[in-house]
Amino acid sequence: MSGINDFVITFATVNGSGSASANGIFAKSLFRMGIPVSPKNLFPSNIQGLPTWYEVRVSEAGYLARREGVDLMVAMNSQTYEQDVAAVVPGGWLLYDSSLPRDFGRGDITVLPIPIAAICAEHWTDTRQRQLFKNIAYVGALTGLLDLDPAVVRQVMVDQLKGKAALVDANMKALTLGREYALAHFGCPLPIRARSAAGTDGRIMLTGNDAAGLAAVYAGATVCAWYPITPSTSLVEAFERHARRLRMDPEGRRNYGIVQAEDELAAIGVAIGGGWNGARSFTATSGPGISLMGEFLGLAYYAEVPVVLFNVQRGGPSTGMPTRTQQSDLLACAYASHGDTRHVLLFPSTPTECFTLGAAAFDLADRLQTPVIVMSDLDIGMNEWVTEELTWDDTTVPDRGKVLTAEGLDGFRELKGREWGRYQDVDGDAIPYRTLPGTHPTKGAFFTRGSSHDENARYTEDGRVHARVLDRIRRKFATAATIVPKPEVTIRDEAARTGIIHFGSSIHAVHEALDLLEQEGVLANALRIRAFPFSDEVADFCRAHDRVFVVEQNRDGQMRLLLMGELGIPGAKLIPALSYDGMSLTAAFVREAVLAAGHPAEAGAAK
Amino acid sequence: MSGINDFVITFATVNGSGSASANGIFAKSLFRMGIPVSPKNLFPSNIQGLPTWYEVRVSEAGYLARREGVDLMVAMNSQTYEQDVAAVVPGGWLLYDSSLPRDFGRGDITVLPIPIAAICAEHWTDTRQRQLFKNIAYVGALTGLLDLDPAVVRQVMVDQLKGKAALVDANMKALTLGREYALAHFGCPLPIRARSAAGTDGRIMLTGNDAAGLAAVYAGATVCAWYPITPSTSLVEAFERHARRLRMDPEGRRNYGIVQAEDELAAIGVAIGGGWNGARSFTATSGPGISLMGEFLGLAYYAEVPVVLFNVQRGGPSTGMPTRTQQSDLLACAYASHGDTRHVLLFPSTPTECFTLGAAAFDLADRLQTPVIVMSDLDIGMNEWVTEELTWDDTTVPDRGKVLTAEGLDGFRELKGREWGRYQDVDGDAIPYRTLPGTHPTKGAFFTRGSSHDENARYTEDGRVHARVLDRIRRKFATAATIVPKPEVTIRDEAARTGIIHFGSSIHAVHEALDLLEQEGVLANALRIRAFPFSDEVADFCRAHDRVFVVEQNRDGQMRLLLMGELGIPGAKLIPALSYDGMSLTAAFVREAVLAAGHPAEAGAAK
Amino acid sequence: MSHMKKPLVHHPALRRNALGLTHRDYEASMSTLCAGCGHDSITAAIIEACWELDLPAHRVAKLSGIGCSSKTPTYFLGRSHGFNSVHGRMPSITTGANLANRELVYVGVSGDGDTASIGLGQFCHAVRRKLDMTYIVMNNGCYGLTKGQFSATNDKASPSKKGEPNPFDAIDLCQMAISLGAGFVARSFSGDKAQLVPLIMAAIRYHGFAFLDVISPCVTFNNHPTSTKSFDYVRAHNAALDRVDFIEGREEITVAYGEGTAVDVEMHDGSRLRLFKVDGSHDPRSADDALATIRRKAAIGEVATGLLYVNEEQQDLHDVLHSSVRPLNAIPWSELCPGSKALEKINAALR
Amino acid sequence: MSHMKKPLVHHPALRRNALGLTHRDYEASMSTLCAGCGHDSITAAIIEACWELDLPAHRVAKLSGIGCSSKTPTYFLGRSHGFNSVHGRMPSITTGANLANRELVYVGVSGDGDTASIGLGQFCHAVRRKLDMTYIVMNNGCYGLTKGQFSATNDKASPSKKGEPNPFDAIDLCQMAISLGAGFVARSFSGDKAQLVPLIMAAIRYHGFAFLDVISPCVTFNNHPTSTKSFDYVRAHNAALDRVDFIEGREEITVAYGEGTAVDVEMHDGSRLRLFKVDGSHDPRSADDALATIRRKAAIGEVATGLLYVNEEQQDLHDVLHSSVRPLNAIPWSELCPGSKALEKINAALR
Ligand SMILES: Cc1ncc(C[n+]2csc(CCOP(=O)(O)OP(=O)(O)O)c2C)c(N)n1
Ligand SMILES: Cc1ncc(C[n+]2csc(CCOP(=O)(O)OP(=O)(O)O)c2C)c(N)n1
Ligand code: SF4
Ligand code: SF4
Ligand SMILES: [Mg+2]
Ligand SMILES: [Mg+2]
Repeated sequence: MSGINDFVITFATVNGSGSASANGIFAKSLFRMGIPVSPKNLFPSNIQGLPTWYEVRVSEAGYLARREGVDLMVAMNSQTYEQDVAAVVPGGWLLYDSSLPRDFGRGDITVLPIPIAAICAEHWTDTRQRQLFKNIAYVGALTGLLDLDPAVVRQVMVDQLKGKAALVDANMKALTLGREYALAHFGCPLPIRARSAAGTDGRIMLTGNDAAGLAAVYAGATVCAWYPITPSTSLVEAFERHARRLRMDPEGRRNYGIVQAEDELAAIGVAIGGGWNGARSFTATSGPGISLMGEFLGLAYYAEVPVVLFNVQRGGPSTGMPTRTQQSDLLACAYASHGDTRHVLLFPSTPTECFTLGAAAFDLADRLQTPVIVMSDLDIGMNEWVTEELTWDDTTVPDRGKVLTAEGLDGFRELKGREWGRYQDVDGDAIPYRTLPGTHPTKGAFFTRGSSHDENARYTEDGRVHARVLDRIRRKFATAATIVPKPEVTIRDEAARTGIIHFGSSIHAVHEALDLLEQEGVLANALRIRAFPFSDEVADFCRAHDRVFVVEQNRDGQMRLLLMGELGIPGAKLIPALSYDGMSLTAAFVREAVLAAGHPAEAGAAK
Repeated sequence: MSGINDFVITFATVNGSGSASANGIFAKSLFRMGIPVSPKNLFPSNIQGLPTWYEVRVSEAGYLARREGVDLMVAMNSQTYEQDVAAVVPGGWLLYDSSLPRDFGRGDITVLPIPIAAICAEHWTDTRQRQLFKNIAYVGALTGLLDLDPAVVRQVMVDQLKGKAALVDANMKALTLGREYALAHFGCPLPIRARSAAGTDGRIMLTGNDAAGLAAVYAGATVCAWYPITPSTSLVEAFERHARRLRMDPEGRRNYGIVQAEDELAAIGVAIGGGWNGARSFTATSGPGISLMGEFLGLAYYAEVPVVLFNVQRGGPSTGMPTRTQQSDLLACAYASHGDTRHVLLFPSTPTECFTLGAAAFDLADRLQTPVIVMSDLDIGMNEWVTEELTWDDTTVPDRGKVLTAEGLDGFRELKGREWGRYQDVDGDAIPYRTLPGTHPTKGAFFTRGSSHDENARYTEDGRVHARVLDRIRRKFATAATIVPKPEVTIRDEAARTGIIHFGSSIHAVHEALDLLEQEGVLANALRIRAFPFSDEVADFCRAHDRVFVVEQNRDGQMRLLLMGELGIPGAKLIPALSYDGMSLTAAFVREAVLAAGHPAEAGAAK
Repeated sequence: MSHMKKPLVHHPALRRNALGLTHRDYEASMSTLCAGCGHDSITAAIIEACWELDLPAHRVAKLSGIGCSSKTPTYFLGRSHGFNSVHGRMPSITTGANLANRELVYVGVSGDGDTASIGLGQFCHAVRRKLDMTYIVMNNGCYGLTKGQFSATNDKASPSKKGEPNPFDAIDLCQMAISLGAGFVARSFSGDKAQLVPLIMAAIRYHGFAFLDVISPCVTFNNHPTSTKSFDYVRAHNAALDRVDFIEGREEITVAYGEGTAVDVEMHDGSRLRLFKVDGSHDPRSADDALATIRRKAAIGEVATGLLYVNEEQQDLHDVLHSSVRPLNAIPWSELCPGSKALEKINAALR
Repeated sequence: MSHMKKPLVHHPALRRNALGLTHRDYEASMSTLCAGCGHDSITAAIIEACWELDLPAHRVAKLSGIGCSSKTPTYFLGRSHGFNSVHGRMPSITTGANLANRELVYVGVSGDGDTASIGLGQFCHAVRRKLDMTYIVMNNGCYGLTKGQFSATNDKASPSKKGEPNPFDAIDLCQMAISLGAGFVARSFSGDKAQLVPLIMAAIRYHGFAFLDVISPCVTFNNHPTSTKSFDYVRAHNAALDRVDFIEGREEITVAYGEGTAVDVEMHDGSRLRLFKVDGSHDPRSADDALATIRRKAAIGEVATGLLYVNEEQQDLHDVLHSSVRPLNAIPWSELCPGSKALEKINAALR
């Protein structure tokens, strides 16, 4: 399968050694050559000195999912030689620093020894420089081995170094050293190599967290509170970075406020306070933070306060695998908090969708007056993806939902034929009208509380009234199902009896798998869930197929459970396909799952 | 339906006015006369001055569920006259303090005016006494009106006042004043009245919280941490009260430790710390406390630490109705915490079962090395119930599960043919062996963590190893399903196609409803769920019936969702019957639900 | 029965303030607390203070946690928006509300359980953030609403109603607030309205974090004479550092600090809190002094009340964050959304 | 690369203590922290202290929260049970563990983020409960593991690596611990092993809550010279109150307090911490003194280190609760379960 513009290369390094930027240059160069790439960082949960891998799949066909089997291993970490050598496919290549020569004992692969340390020691004296330029040197070697366009690589470097001439020259020197060595000692280029293509037009390279932070800026969020946690930290950092450039007022003051809270309970509390007071507010967290926000999410649900929460999912349970990806917070988020609660969830699948759904989340929260949770994950959030460029329609006006101005309050009776009451269902959509503090000297004041209240926000202990209010909120979620983003349906064959339901970062593996299956003569349709509560299309899709595979990156088949529990779909029809080792999903896994349909192990996995 | 030993009497009073003990005397007297009673306190969420109702259903047939329609209203609270009068059934009676006479404008009921305040003012000068004896006086009147045995009432009083002669006399005086007045002015006894019976042999009167606190004492719990919250507070207070009497060591020191924590996060943390260190540990909470414990529950699940949590459910969501009952924390508890987690739940239905299941919870937690949550509710926990007396088999030894002693560690290799490792599945039941700090100078030490670890508790970032450990824990829950208490199945008719699934405090309403339905010619079978994960009998029962009503005291049909999601049962077959106004369930509600089968409103309620 | 009573507000209900409003206009639902509860007196003092300050009620937001004390916002300022949040989390809700609109007056009410137990972390961090708010703790040394368990502010050895001594040291929220950098820290007593009202007025006018620890006996669970939080005990051991008087506007100060027995503390809007020194030694401008005074009095079983500490030029959270002088919830869309041009630049940089 | 290094323990690995154990026996997995991280030096000091005290490792339980600092229990006492719990919650886990078995030695390790932010409430209440444990905060003024954000102990104005000044006041955990009634409060520096080791030894031997705030530079994110938590800064501004020396056993005390420059502080087991006064003014037995000293030094930009405060006869939680002198996890079943007779009595009372 491997060949020109179609291979996997992995860089095995040590974190804190500065290899990240060199690896980035490599991937960006391929992108600039018009070749779709999907780089993934496999980093440890510490700061310095542990093994790190940077996996790059190159696919002119545009397959961005992870693919197993390394064609070329750049083995720069002696600690992990053993497993790194083992990962190379037969017929593959292994590039290593032969300053300390060694025999890897695999006759079925080609070893490419380069005395990188020695070369750098020769040309640089400063130890830090020696270390850093080692990274650039192996990139240089790759430009030769894989036939990368040196001009492109140079430009990428120039951009990355913001043109600092001296630095660029030093880097180019290192690059050239590596390149020359490769050209001189190996048969360049290798059969797996790059060739300029047109596969990235209209695309950019971006992480989901960067896109989501930007979404908050574009959606007009002004209040943000957070508590640092991997992998959501960079989302708030992105918001701050962009807001600093794009949100300064004439006097150089900030049109936003960010608070690094003391913990997640406070972070969501600040966001809810901001939402209550009429600012678009959000927080972002992962794993444990979700568990800590439960009580407050229940308050916002029941007191009907808009707030947006970005959940960049990581490997659970508990502290789990903070630097690995999963989709395992579905139940924790859909039903967060005690009592009868449910929450609106959005499932972006790409950075571009982190931007569009991220922005949509603020409208939905305001319209529905409830928390909206954007369910991203580490894979989307922290990896750089080749993704459609971001677009914005300047005619967009934010839908702040039913918020009454002073005039609105004065005219309410006139217009609606009845007095305003905070929790009245005036329009039959079960969505009430809210007011903000400070709006009107005599009208519209009310008391927000998490304790039982009537339609006028007055405290009550009359259970029938409480039940009536809960019923309206339940109806509000029926309304939600009609306005949340609809699923994306892919019909390969109107007559196909097999369907695949998936969501979030599984998109690439599933769509590639549809091709693989087609090659096996299996035609399947697919539906990508984009929101909870489910719009009708989801049930229709299940009805329309005899067997529906539910592809998830968790152990317990949480989406399958939601489909059964919320839509009443018989379990027999929903076949779980579950991957939860923290590595992003491969098309091969999906393909096998479908071909091995109903395999007990997997069926068991949903029990 | 009402008549001798079969009626409902309600006391409408004001909290903090001392009526509680008088009302208690009334109920206890009926119990002592051998008549099953089910008193319920409807109290406000404040401390003094708001309306309170004490509802007593008297039923020689032994129906303990709430019944609507008040036969006799003791209206002692002028604030609530209006609704109290309205609550009386046509042909019923209303007793009130006629010191301030008033016309209630209902020709269809009999008003029984007694100038209680005046009478007390006549005989007592101290205002507090006047207030207190008013309560005893109306009880006195009832002894006449309902033909209660004065000797029995006197004895109840003596017991309650611990025989303090002076007090008893004063109370007897008030009692007699009320009784005489009634006998003199009304046609006593009324058609609804008491008659000595044999309906309470082998029964006691007890609250579920008292029973659960006692269970913790009998199960050998030594570490308890809690944070006050209605309605779970009295559970811990009961544990402390009983432990103080039953758990003193020779030197007068306590064989237990209770910490009033600073919040629920700390409370569950202390309990987990105690469980980790080999003490049977527990905490108790309600509503918001459950939400706050999520992160720690996930840790205990994944690090496999035994701990018991009593959840005395109240009306949600959020602060909700702290003094009303619901069964609405099922999803919050079954799937507490982010990531793939699930927890063992037990569902007691009576105080006696709070004792048996409460004690069983500690064995299960130790055997399964995981949190066990006892799902009680305000109705069971805080109301006094006529319930089977408590029994204990003195041959009982606690099953501490797989805990290795120093000898056990030394002999492990010998015995099991392999080295010990904290998370190894040695016996094929997916339950590993644990060790306690301080056990052995050189063997058995390990590092407990919520981050990903291998079978020897070593930190790992290898996702396959993490997945392997998660798979074992999943299998452990399959084991759990085989050792948790089995459901209680009631077969009215082998051939019946209608089944009713219920749990917890719904037991009384459901069993009474089975009788009511039988009278209508509808034969239905019932299954009472006692634990989650579900044992096979639950799926069998669903299979064996065409339509299964799922009776729950929550809005969203949470148990129905678990049945669909965990067992894959088609939604169409499971008909929700949902009551969530915070009032305990009535047989009439269940009867109507079944007769109105599939009524859209209710079906809707599960969406 | 308390439901017959309204919070006791001693005044001819007819008097009108500059806005033409009477005290009634600053009241709200009837209290459902126990008759005689200290909290009701504090409610009355808040009403009095707001009336005196001529506050437009709709420009005030009142927030609280959970507890009898946290219920009181239902009993004052019926024309203000209120937020009865969750237990111990009022500080974070108020932080968000304040970020969204810096122009409103924020009055937060909490209890000793709400603040010193479950909410201790949020309290401490709200202090650190110099949130511009008035934070009032109605301190009764117990958990009233859950029937009287000891709270973390109950003094060591001070017994429960049943006579059991409290085995743990008390947390002094004032000492904590001062060492964490609160700008305005005062302690008072629900029974001393003459001291309490001007302190509340000054706290509301203070720009920054103003903390008021008000001892407020729980008549139902913690008012037995042996309790150090009982009316009798506090009356007997109340060591007022000064008589206080709140002065609106900027008129000439007659007595300057040092000269005599009066200290004038200036609020950011020019109004002043005038302190007539009772205990001359203590300078409320010095945190070290304040801490020393509190500890010295406590050591002899006395409760120092009055203005304990003030930092006359504290920055608030918005100053620190350099956020817009306009309310963030009112910035026009055109200034919030950068639009497609900016986005095109961003795309370009990502190619 | 740090993975090549072990925690630096300066000693001939062969020396054996009374138990015949070498330092190696008190070590554990190799550190995965950054080369040069202050935390590794504290790890080494803990190993040294436990070795010196001849502690049987299996009688020690080591607990922590989450953070680089909280990882260190993986690097010491490999023969002890450890519990790396969740972020900020080590105090509650330790409370439960201690309740279950009062006979073990409990060493809790935390970070400044773990303790002063998310864990502040649990820390304060563990202090109040006088938990018998040694609580060590490895204080680097930042969140190391999440890449260097300011923590609540970072000094105001002390800048980030990028040069942004910290706008918020720092929380001084030592002041807090003292005013909350901690029994043993010391501050030290990861770079001053001579001071740190005896303090840890004394803390472990102390009966009650012993708190150690150890400044421990984060070489990766907060060690720039302008940072007040950097090696350079701390070395330059470290105001050691006394040279400390830990003395086992009960041998005759030569110098008594007052007489001269040495103070002996006695631990419950008779061992002593001998303080050779550098700054004569400060009496560690007085909380008021301790607070004043800390604040006085801080005011002039110095960091007071050494034993700041000690209460020589503190009760611990078990004393307060009157719990059995035996470990609660080892009480025989016969004493735990009252049996059927007692139950029959209970039934009788409920009829
Ligand atoms: C998370 C949570 N835990 C516990 C409770 C129960 N609860 C309600 S009020 C209260 C304590 C109130 O004490 P305090 O703040 O001192 O107020 P007071 O009633 O004394 O005025 C508690 C524990 C709750 N509502 N929420
Ligand atoms: C509930 C929760 N929130 C956030 C995190 C992410 N997190 C891990 S360590 C850490 C801060 C650690 O700082 P500190 O305690 O000072 O330790 P250091 O790394 O500086 O030694 C945070 C926020 C987490 N693990 N859990
Ligand atoms: S219980 Fe105490 S605090 Fe609560 S209202 Fe009554 S007196 Fe006030
Ligand atoms: S990041 Fe800082 S605290 Fe963490 S290991 Fe590295 S130096 Fe130490
Ligand atoms: Mg209180
Ligand atoms: Mg730190």
